[in-house]
Amino acid sequence: MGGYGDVRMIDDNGMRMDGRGPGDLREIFIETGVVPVADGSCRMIWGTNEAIVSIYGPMEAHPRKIQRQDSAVLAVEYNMAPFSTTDRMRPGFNRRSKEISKVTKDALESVVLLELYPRSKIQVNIEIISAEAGTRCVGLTAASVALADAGIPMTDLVVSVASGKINDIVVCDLNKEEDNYGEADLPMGILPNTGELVFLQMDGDLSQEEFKQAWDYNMNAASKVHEIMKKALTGGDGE
Amino acid sequence: MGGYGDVRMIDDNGMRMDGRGPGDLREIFIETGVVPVADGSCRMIWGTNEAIVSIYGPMEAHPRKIQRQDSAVLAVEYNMAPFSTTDRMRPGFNRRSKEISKVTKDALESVVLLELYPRSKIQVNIEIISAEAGTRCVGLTAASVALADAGIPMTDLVVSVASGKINDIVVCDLNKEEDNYGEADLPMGILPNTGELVFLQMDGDLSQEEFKQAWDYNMNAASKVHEIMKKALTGGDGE
Amino acid sequence: MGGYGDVRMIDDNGMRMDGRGPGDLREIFIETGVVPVADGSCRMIWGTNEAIVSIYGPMEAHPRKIQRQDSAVLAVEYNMAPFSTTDRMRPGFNRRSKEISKVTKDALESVVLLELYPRSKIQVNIEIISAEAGTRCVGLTAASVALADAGIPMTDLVVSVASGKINDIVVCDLNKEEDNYGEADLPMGILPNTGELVFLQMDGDLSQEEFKQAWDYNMNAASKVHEIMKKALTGGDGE
Amino acid sequence: MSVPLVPKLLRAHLRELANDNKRLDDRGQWDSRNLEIEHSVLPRAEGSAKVRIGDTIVYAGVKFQIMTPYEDRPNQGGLMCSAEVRPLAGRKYEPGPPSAESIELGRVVDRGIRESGCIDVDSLCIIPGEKAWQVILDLFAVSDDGNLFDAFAIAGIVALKQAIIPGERFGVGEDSKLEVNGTPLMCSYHKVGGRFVYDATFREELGGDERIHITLGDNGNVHSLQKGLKGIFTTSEFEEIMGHALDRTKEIREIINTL
Amino acid sequence: MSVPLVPKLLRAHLRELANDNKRLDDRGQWDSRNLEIEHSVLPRAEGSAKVRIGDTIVYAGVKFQIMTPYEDRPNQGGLMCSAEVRPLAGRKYEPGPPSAESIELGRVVDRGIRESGCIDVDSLCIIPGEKAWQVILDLFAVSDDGNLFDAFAIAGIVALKQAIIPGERFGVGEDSKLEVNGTPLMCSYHKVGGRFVYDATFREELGGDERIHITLGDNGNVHSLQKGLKGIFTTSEFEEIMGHALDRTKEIREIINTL
Amino acid sequence: MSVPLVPKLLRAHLRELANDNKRLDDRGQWDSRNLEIEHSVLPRAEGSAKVRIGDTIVYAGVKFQIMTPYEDRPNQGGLMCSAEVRPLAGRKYEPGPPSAESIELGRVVDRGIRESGCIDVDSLCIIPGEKAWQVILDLFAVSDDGNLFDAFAIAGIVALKQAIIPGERFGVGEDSKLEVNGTPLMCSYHKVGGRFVYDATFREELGGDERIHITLGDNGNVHSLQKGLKGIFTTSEFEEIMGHALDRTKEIREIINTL
Repeated sequence: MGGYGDVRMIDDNGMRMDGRGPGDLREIFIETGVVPVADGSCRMIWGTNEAIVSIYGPMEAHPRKIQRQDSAVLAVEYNMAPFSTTDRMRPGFNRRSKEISKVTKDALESVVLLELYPRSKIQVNIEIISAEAGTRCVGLTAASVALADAGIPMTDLVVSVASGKINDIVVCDLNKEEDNYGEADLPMGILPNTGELVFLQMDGDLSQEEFKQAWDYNMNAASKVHEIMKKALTGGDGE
Repeated sequence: MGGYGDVRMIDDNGMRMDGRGPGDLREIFIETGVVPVADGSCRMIWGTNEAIVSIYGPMEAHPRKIQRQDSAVLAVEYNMAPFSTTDRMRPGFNRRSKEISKVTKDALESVVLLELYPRSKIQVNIEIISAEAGTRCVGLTAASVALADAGIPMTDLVVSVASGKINDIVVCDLNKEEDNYGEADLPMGILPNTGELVFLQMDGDLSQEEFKQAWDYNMNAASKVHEIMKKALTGGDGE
Repeated sequence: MGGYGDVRMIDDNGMRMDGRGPGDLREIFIETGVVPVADGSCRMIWGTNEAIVSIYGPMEAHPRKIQRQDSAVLAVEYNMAPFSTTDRMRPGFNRRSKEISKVTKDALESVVLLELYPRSKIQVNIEIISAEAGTRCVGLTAASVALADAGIPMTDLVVSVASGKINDIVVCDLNKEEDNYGEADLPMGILPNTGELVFLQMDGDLSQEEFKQAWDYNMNAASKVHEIMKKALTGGDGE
Repeated sequence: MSVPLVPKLLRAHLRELANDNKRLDDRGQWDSRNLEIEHSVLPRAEGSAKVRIGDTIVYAGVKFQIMTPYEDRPNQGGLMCSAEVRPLAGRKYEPGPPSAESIELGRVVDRGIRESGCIDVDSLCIIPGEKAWQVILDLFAVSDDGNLFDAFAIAGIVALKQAIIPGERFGVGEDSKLEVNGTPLMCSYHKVGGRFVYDATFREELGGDERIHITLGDNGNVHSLQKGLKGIFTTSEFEEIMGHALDRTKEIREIINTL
Repeated sequence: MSVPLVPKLLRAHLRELANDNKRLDDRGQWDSRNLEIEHSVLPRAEGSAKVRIGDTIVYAGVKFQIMTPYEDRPNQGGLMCSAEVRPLAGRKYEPGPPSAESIELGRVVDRGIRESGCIDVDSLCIIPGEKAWQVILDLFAVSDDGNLFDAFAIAGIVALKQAIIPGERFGVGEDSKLEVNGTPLMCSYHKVGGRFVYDATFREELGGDERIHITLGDNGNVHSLQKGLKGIFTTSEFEEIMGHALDRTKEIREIINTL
Repeated sequence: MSVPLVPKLLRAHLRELANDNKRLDDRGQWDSRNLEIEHSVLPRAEGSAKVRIGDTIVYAGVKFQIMTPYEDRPNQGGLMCSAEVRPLAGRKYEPGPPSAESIELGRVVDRGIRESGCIDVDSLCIIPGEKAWQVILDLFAVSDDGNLFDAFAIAGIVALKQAIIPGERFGVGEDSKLEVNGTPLMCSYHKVGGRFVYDATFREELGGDERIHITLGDNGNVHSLQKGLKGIFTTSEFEEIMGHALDRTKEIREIINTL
């Protein structure tokens, strides 16, 4: 969180530099079946973010010691491609990617019916091809679409959106420039049918009131993203 | 071994800068049971050294391929905490720690009755929280106390002490400043009941006569440390 | 490939700086049995290159998961000793060595009768003790001699030689100085009894005509090297 | 009291207890274990603390290094926070590269402190563009009986508040106190037997579901959140937790401020 | 068509097909699958391309960094080529350090481009001995249905030919086009059922033997060769392959030059 | 003679032999195997040696690099000693990161040479605070039939004594001989069948207990000791070993000094 309060990112009418209102989302496009050799896949464009997700499985889990007798194991790899960022991202071990892989796995395990596939493994690969702000939300949302595309039973899809704060004003779905001057970031993973949560992170500085506003923006935005996800899964490409 | 002979660390009466005579030890304090979740543990303060040791086991050794059919395996991890030294010690792989872990394991395996626990594992974790000179001696001595605290049968405790040379004079138990100007270091691991050895290292420059003097200092010092160890194990804290 | 065309490496009579003609090889010496503890071994000197190869096996392959039910596995380690090069070669992981290990393994697997030894492993260790140009050829050739020395059945030996281009002239078996100014390198692995290939690499710039010339030089040179190999395996040292 | 060791039975046992609104150690849902805080305990560290919560024991140590400021921030020093959970602290920890769990642990504690802005990185500059202080906070677990997150967060901020910048040793001026503006504190909640509890023990963690970590600043502002592990929760569950965290961080802050 | 999954049966099946001069997907021995090339597809890369050959899909992205020239080559920048095949692209790929297979893949594609001399490293010098551009070509697999080598080689040269040196962003002059002199291209051949075929699918690779990779320049010159995997081949087999590669690289080069 | 391969039987067999004061290869308790020393054997090294003790064969090679002296020692160069035991030397060695055994091996040989002070690091300074020579001694095992420690120690000091500092190649003056003051030498003893023997073979190591390594200087001063592996020994056992080492290092030193 940079927090340089002297750059004006929102005008007097509450409009943002890219023309969005405080609660508006960037443009979103979803496409399934983009990795022909996978059991399920999804490509999601969200602003200038682009993620590709492939699913392999359920398949035999090996080596044996990772098998669970009463459920499948879910493995999640979140990674940013070297050309996804302005300065090249060096391949290899990265603590941030490791943490995002883990919390994404924690979120997806909360909805996938793992107990249907004892001793097997479901592999979820999230690759960020182009990064703006909010790649973890794009990755998690796209992963739940890809799992649905692979026909893996889930209690619900997961919609992940983030809100934040710039110039002391709470807004939804920060783009890259807003994020550079942003003062907080609250990404959430929401089950659209119940409003329950499976994913939550936050950093920065939010008063309790600002926090509630950001929470509400996310809840509202989740419904909109959910519509696009359903469209992508049931017919033409979502947009 | 620095070997800068021009700094006087011992006065004309054979007294050292911290007031000790040539054969005297620094102050020692031992406490057991300091890691509540472990099967045995020990905290040892020796001068400004401080080590904490925890023991886990005997427990099932896994993976299976490390099991021995006719005895337990002993695993030893010696490590210096990042804040244990004047310049921060970077965490991670370190050849010195690896070697000390190995020779400590070699020493402890010589006294622990491993054959009583086939197919199991005893884990010994030595953490140096604060380092002066002589951390390997503190670690090995504290480890044998912690093993006793865990009720692991041994033929004897191991007392580890070092003597060295400064200003061409052999002295026992070098402190940090002495070590900086020291010309030799002879750490030994002694079984107090028999005077036998299970650990021996040395580097620097000692004539055969100096070497015998250092050896004798260590043998004498071992008895004194042994008393403190016994006290810590059989009642009040040792000191 | 350096490609500095302004240094003259070949005189007007087609003679090279070390006195060789375009198709001539450097001096070669082969000796077997140089690693007494191994099941087979070979030392090969080729110009200023020197390689030592040891063979262990066929022996039980472990861990079990690397075993193949219907054949042996062949493991190849190609490595350059730290003192083998003008600037010291740092030990440890190295992409070039990894690739050469792999293509050498691919070549040897093509001739070793692996199916005779199900579930077992044959370990081939190639160490370059002194490096001039062409270490991968020396390593592969020496490895096939060492396998024969170990009594491992093969359909044929493998002879590996390279030709290249300097000052726009195609020549056989570049030495180090020629290689520094060389414009291409074509190493091949040839079965001397049939003229078939099991190994092929090339980099640089060769016209189709130059390429054919280099290919032919290698084929001719292979027969000469083969004679030395046979001598080393059937009696006195080859030279 | 005999506690089942098999996770499945442990889970069932914890659910039964929860139905009677009980916990394994007879605490109430929102009660903390005994909390002890000591400072200046590590002779080689420039600031240090030891925190004990029940049978969970941790150290924090602060060290300083000289760094070259990043090109785009020539007037700033840095803060680095590293958490190591080594085999010392429990039989489940193994040596080797950090697990995903311990990476998460370190990063969540780091964010809570960093994002509160309590360390003013501008104040760490020595010569703009050339030299600045890097503050390194090392968190070290001695005994893990659950809730390492809160123990680390408390030990970390206490160690920082005690820290002396070793100007003399590095030949850049006199020793001086590290400026720390505020006392960010974390409260962690685990879902055990179907409902969230505060300050879970190791066994409650073992037989529980998701956990939520909240870091709040002096004025109750939110600086860091994290949900970990498999599990689903509702907005109202979260609001209840947040309410408790607002109270509890105040209590702990008072203890720290009177050390 | 049902294809056996067990490698041994698959090998036998492929041999039968080969005896009838057929392939799994009814292509002829020297036919390519459908080839699609797009460029400028990655918003954050300074040059990029996407290549699809049948169900094999890859990206290539070019990034630039400022490097200090090597002491013995003060007037030269550098070219680095890196190939990652991550779990995304197929169920056989695992995360972790690169396998021998992916190291070979990256190095073979790298050598084809490097040895052709199409990137003039002297032109990358900014200040002799002090600053030069390093061109980094990252090859990235999305879906591996065989013949990643050719897909990477095509995507790589197309991305380079589109690349803009970001002088402004690095404060060293204006943006400018990266000079690329020539279009080196690779053709790969796998021995399947006893004879070489062009552009093998994943299943043909699985049930096949050795492979040969040939990189040719604009004038038909050879820049790189590689034989991989267990297998024996003859000079005349190689000559037949080389003949095909001379024709096919011309065809692909024409497609690229009219993009 | 048939030697049991199972460690337990081998141990029993070695004990029986020891009771008759015999060894597997009919040597006496304090006898060495045949020792051969060659120097200047590695064309690319600035100093080198090959040592053969029975069927144990090793090389040592010396290389030089230019280093920046450490801030607190501006007038000193450095000595680095690295021991690699790669799969070449025996079926028990595996590629990959160094094992605890080979780390110990390298460090013990290193300490013997370093602590004797035979390399005067002050003499390696080129420009105080800026440039100094780093001497790198690489120890390399070809065949391990036991007692690599002594073989490495002998090869190491012989290679150093032959080494030429390559001033010309690095553009810092003329080539010159590396100054080496003294010939530190190691003797190693293994407890086999209950008593210590000198220069154990691989099989004696396999069926034996602890080992002790002693490095002595020209005047009989002790420079390095190490006890390795599980086992207990007495002061009088050690004194007997030390007595032998004093004699044996003198013998080997004479051989080296007449090379």
